[in-house]
Amino acid sequence: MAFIELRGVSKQFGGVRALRGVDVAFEQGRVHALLGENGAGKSTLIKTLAGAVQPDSGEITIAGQRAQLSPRSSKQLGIAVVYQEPMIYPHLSVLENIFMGQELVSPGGFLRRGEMATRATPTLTRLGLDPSILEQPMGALSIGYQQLVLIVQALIQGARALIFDEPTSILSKEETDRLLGILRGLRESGHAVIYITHRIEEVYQIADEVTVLTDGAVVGHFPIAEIGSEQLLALMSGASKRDYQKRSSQGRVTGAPILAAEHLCVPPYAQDLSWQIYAGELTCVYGLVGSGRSESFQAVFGHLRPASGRILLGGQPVAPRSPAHAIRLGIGYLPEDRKLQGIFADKNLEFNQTASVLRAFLQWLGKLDLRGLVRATDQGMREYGVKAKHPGVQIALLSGGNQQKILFTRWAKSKLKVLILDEPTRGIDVGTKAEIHEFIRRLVDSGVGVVVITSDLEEALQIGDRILVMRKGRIVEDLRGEALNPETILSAAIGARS
Amino acid sequence: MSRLLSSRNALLVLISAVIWIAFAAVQPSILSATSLRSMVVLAVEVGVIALGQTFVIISGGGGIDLSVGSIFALSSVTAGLLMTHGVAWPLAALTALLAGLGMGALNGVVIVALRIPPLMTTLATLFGYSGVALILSGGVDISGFPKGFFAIGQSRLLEIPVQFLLIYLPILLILLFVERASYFGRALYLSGTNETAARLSGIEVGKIRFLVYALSGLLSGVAGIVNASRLTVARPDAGGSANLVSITIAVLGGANIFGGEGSVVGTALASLAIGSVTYGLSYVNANPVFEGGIVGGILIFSVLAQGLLGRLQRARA
Amino acid sequence: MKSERLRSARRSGGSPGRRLGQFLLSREGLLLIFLLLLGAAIDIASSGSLLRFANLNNLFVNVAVVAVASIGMTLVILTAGIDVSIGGIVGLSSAIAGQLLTNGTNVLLSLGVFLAVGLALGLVNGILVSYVRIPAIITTLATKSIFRMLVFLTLGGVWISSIPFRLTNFFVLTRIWILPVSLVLTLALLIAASVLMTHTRTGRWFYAVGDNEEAARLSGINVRLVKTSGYALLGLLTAVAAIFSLAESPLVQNNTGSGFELTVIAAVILGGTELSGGRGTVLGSLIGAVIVALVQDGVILLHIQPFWNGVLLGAVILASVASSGLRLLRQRGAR
Amino acid sequence: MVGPKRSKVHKVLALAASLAIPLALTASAKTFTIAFVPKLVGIPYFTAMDQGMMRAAKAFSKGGVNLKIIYEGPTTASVSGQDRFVQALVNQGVNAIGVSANSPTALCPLVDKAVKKGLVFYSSDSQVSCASNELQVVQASPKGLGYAAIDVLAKDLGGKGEIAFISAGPTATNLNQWMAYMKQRLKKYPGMKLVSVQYAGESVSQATTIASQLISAYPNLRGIVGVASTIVPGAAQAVLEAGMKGKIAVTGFTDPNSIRPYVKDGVVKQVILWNPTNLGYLTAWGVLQMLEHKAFKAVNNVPGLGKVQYFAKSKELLLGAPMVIDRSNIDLNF
Repeated sequence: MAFIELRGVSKQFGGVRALRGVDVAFEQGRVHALLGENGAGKSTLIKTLAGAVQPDSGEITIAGQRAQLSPRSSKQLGIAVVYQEPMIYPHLSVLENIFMGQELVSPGGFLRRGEMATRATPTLTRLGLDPSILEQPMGALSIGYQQLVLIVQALIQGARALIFDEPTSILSKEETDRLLGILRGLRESGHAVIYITHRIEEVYQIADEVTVLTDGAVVGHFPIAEIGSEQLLALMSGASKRDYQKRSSQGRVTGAPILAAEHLCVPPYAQDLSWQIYAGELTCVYGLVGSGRSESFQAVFGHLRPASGRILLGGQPVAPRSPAHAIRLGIGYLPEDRKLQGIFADKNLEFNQTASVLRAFLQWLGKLDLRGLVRATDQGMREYGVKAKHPGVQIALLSGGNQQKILFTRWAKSKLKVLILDEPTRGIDVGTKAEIHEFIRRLVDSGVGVVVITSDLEEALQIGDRILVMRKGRIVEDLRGEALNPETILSAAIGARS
Repeated sequence: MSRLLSSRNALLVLISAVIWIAFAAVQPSILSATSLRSMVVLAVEVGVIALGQTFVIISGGGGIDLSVGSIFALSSVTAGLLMTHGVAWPLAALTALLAGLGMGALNGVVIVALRIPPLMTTLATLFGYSGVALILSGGVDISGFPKGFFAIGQSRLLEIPVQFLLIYLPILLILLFVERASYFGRALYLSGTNETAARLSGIEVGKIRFLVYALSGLLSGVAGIVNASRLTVARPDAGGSANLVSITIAVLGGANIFGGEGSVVGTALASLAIGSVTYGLSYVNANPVFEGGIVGGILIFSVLAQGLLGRLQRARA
Repeated sequence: MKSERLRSARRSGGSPGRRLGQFLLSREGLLLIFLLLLGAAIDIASSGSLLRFANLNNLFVNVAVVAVASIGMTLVILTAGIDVSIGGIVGLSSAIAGQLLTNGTNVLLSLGVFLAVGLALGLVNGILVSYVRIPAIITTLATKSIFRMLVFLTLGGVWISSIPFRLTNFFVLTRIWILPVSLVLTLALLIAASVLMTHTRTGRWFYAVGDNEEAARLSGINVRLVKTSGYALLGLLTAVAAIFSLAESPLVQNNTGSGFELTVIAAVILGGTELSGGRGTVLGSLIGAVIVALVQDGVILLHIQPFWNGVLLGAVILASVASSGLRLLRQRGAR
Repeated sequence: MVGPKRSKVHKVLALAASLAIPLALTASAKTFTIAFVPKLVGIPYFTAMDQGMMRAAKAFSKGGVNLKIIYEGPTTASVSGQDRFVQALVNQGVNAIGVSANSPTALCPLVDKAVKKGLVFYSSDSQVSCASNELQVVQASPKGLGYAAIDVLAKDLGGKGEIAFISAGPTATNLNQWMAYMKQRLKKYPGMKLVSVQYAGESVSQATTIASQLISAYPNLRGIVGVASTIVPGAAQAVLEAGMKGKIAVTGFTDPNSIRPYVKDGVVKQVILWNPTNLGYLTAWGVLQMLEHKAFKAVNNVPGLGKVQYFAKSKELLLGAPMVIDRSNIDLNF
């Protein structure tokens, strides 16, 4: 019998259906991979299991019992989640992090640190960690180690099912290998391991079975031996017949690069980067989370300060001091985290869409052309098909896709030389995604130098004229046209020798 | 759809009306032009400070200015000392304004450049500025100002107190313009709503915040000068409760303590409401000790109401 | 790079000598050094007045008053809160319990009422902040003036003056070695709190809530309860401070306790507790309390105009917060 | 509403009064409302003054006169706060309004306004120094008080030793005035040396702290004068705590309620004050005379109080010589 079983689980956020009647079962002693693109519903599924999100309909059974999950009961039932960005207490020690909420105490409520340490040591050693780590502040550890500490925590707290949310995306090769070894060990000891990833190659390395999610629905469930990687890719992208190799290498450009980096260092994220971006060509930057792709371009945008190297804009060296300065120079950047870095949630569409172009509407004494702003917003909304009644609507009331369109419009209307789009289609529905791809293409054709940063390989292959692959803060591949193929790119990105 | 008459502002007008009616029931004679004038005169000073406080709170990042009362006192002491040393009063007033501006700017620099939380910074300068005011004045009243200076706080134009007509109203209108129609206002709201998004949209959040604290200092200086002119003395201990009252007014007027929300019109109406309560209480000879408690109660109530209004709006949408 | 971080962190510990060195370079250590220098400077400049008995005893009681409340304030600030109403709590608990004391009610009973009032007022703050969810600064600004109003109403224009001398005799004039009972009690409470904060489950919850509230909630910690109990304990300890203060100057006025919050917050911030929560120790706050008391003492001993009190205190707070702000800046790197 | 018409009438009346025509006899039964705004409410001293005024209201509400007292003021001794109460009361239209002023000049514009409106404006306890102020009720001459404090201390110390003054706020006009006379009187006692003047605000605990520190800072300190009612008990407490009872003399201006335990204990031998209840009583009587347009004589016989001097030049009504409070009369309740 499966340890965890979901039947017909659905969840809707605002207008977005994050989960649509999901049926899936997770067994003990198995590694079950959940595969899907960003926004396919994986993280909602995890949150549901962790009790952080309550499903609208459907039922969940744990060990044969129907369960109403809350963060507490989920933990008590033996479910533990290791998030990609570990949830930690940075100022507290590793020992305290491991036992938080489950402390061993003597009758007076006093912590029995010695006993806790003794209790933790075997598990630590099992995962190859030195027990001396226990006294260190959690914040001093690297993320890879923090993840391991959280696995220790889960095991000590008696977890029977461990969910891993894209754990390897920010790990080095060695760390990844070590983690995969640990997962195998967990399987041997009879734990249910749920492994969320969008890396197909890892699925083959570790999983016993795989479930593919697309747009919130399960589109396939297979024992790993019964499915090939191309089929998986096809299922993930929701279209089975896309042929990346045939992509026309249109937009080949000649002439001087519009934006270039020379030996750019942005410690600790990126080292010695050199690249050129051409107008009229869509450059995708592909890399895993933590490869330094976002940070290196944030340096170009003046949000981070490079330690050394040069940035050339239209052949002239520039040193953006701040985003404001970069925008004045003609560089734009659409950030990756829409909610935290992009939208002004309780403000209306006009505020949101015009935030970066306000200066263009200045009249006298700092006065803004208010009517002009509304008109521009209205026009932008029509041009990019934003589904909302009028510019006075609060942006938080829009779907994620429409919010993203507003943000896209914010930059598309800014009259820039270079626009950097960081994960422009993360977490939005397929239809809007296609629309945004279309808009990006239009922008490229209008002569703007466009960079799309993505961790979605299909997206890169689908829209990129050229793909720069980053790994661990360096450019490892620079491919165009015929050379674009998934295997090369993927192996370059994860550092596999193929 | 005019934002001028939002439901909150209408509520504030209603509250003020109810307050006056209630007081009139106790003491009918309160309904007179003289009373209204007195109330306005008394409300103007803290009202001006509250306008600055509102912008500070809107700017976000834990924005709060506890030092307004001390800036108020030090500015008036500055003006007073200059005048008693023979400086012409317009020059003295101007210098005092610059002093207020400078003190606010110092707050701004510390908050923006050294990244010390506003609460801590302005707590420290609250001590600091009032200490300097005490040192400069030797702790005593400064008085004996030239006659012309008293025009600021004591004269009337068209039967309307000058400090309302020629100081408060113009400031209110300018700030209303800034808030609704200027680049600065737009950038202010954006900075307060989502600091990172604003920065990434090319808004210089640091500059905006710096200016907001400088403005708060300037307006506290204005209030200090009006006060010195009205009372004919400059005192180092003036403005003691200005921080509490100005924050109460701003929050009551709709400023969200987490930034991004608030309006000068709301603040002006809230000044009216608070001014009515305090004036009315003294007029009907109520036990004066209720005043502080009532202001505190209104503060808690207004935050609760804000949360409720927000929830209602969201529910309606 | 990552393993390097791990290794560098592992380097801590080591021989006792090195540990001492590390302590001296920690915030508490630096503060202690600063404290000693400040004390020495004041003593020398005032030609030995600092260490004279009468002054020392007064200084000790003042330290006790500030330090005992700063224990509670540390708890509150650790959970990323703040309480500016404690001056009102001092006033109201003194006003209510003071009347019992002058009426000849049993002293122990009156002291019990003292503590009960403090606890109740702290609870009010805690509930408003964590359950009703009004931001701490707003809540306590409001309750500060409400408590003060209640002080006026309780006293009704009369001061409470005939506080039994037994209070002074016990808390101020009775000494254990050279320390007045109030300070001994404070130190005992401080040690207890320190043990509680570092060695018990409940103590670590305060750190956890301030360090990562979301994670704490997910760990099954009752975040609201932890926060509320912080304010409640602060209320209780503020009442203790009020008792010491009443023993030192046995008169209750309408303005009793006003401004106390600023002194205590200054002490806690000086002691290295961060306003953003999750970091700080009660030991640090004790040192902060001593520094604050010393600054105030020094102003008088050195015959500086008392107006400088505020300026100096403001400057000390700013310098101290600036130093931790700069440290944060360095940690964050170039940004 | 109290309009200009009535103020004209009032002026006529005032003129008539100055011509010593007893017009008041023709007035019918009349209610006089007298408002008093103290420096701050909630302290025993002003509460006692209020009680004195109430006592006078009771005593003089007869023969067609009904006297009503309004007592309200700010909760801290702030100028703006006081200004607000005076303004509201003037608008409200009381018959007479007076203050114990937080600043000698700040209220002048309001005094003018009140007098123009036909109200009687007076000050009591702490004076308003504007030309239009119509009556100053003085508790004791600053000179008398200042001299008395030093004389009491000199007697205690045998005329020699280091002494210190602790005052409340450095902004308090009357306290500063008393201190000036205290310093003047010190010249008579060359053996006594003033070593420090400190300010402790309105708080007893601050006074204790400051006195303790003074005691440490000046090992030869023999005497402390507390210049405000909160300071003396604070200083006494400090002396007690320092174990210097009998070695350091404490005196100053304070009321029996505040200092009682210390006088009974012997830390404090004598303090100086006047009777604030009587001051309130006299204030109400004086204002009533003005409202009834009765002129003051140089020496007036106040029913229930005795002989009281009036100085026409300074418009001052003087309560009398300072009162020395010691063990014999410490049980007075104010």
